[in-house]
Amino acid sequence: MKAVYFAWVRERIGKTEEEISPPADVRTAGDLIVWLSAQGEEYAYAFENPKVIRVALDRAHVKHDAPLGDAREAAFFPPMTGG
Amino acid sequence: MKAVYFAWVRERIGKTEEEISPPADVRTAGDLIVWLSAQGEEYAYAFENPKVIRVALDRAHVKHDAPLGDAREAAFFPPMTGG
Amino acid sequence: MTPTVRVQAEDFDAAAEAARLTQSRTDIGAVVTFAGLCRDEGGRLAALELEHYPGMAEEEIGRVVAQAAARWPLQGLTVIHRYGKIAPGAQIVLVVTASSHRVAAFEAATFLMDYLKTRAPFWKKEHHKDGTSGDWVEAKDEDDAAAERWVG
Amino acid sequence: MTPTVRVQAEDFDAAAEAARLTQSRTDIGAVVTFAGLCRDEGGRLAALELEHYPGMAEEEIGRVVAQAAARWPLQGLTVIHRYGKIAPGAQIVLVVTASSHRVAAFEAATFLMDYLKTRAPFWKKEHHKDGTSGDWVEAKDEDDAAAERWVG
Repeated sequence: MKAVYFAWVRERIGKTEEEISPPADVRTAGDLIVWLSAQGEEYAYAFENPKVIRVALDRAHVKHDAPLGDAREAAFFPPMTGG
Repeated sequence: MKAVYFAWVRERIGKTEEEISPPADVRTAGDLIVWLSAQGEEYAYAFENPKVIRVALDRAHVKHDAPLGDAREAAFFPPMTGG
Repeated sequence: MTPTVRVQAEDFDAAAEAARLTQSRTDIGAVVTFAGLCRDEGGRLAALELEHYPGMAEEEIGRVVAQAAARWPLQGLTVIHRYGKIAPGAQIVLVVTASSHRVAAFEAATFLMDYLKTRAPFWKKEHHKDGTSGDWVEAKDEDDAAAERWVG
Repeated sequence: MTPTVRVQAEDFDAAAEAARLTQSRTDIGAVVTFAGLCRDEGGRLAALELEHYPGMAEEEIGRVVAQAAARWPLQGLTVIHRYGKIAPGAQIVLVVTASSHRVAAFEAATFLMDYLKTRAPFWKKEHHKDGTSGDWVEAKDEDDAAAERWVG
């Protein structure tokens, strides 16, 4: 699946997007955050406070306990500040 | 003092304004409505339901129990429908 | 902040009034513009005629505006209310509020309209398309209720 | 009623957007226009840079707009949100609502802004006048609270 990052999550990881292949036991959005956090220092830094990270699956907001299902795109970002 | 009338109060009385000289025992806005009601059929008709009549003294809204004081202009009209 | 209050027969330019509040400023975060228009009530109306109490209309709107300015941090505030005969689709009333923050701008504009509806000395009379002069528009209980919620 | 949703780098003409909702109609009684502007934060800011999630931004605003259209009787609805670098005084976001009744137009516009603030995937970064790139603007609890009040 594709992972995309925005705002300071993007800056900390140093990428706007990448292909990821999490193992089968990564079932929820929250599992994905935990798994990504272990992929390197920059990921650990980006996800150091998982509670503030928002996740969208296929461009729709989801909670951390949402199953990944067949989602093809997972996005990670801080709370929105538009408007 | 001057009495001024608006909307259907004006139409029923048939005047936009007039000089009035109420007796000394007419002390409040409400007293003025009662006194005016007795000045002719057209006044009785305009003030037939005193509760709905709004009063302004010298261009400021007042309640019916407000004293006339030194007011020089008393206005009578239905509830406002601007905006 | 010097509010603008105008009571006039002429139409107004809502965009120009809003622009006037923000021009060459960089401290305003939110501008709320309310324009009230004349509806034809399902094709029934040829026009609304707005009677007003000259003098008191300006003064009463000024009092309502002063209340809004005291209650919310506003950097700009404009109220224009028309009188006379107004055709369906034409503008009747304009409220523009400018503030650093959106909640203040929204609340102040909503408050101003609720209060103008129930306190500004204007009365609407309907003119029908069949040429007859209709009734005076009746005040609505829901408008009184809307104004009441700002009390206290 | 077909709402308009646009996410764009270019500026917009708030008055033209409002006019588009009412032109040649006589059934609209109220038009509320909200324009969100870039503040310079007491002279500190040279610009705000708005990052967005292309695709999701349009979709998420579309979902919020559908909620508003289902909840209030609206005859017109336009939302435009800009991205990219925006100078102090310039426009960031526009919401226009048109309805027969003022309460619906006001509530829908307020709801839309509260929801855009907390759900639309946009992030603001500050650029300072001294040439440094500042922090990402932090989300405010009060914005979450404002959105919460529409729930249920």
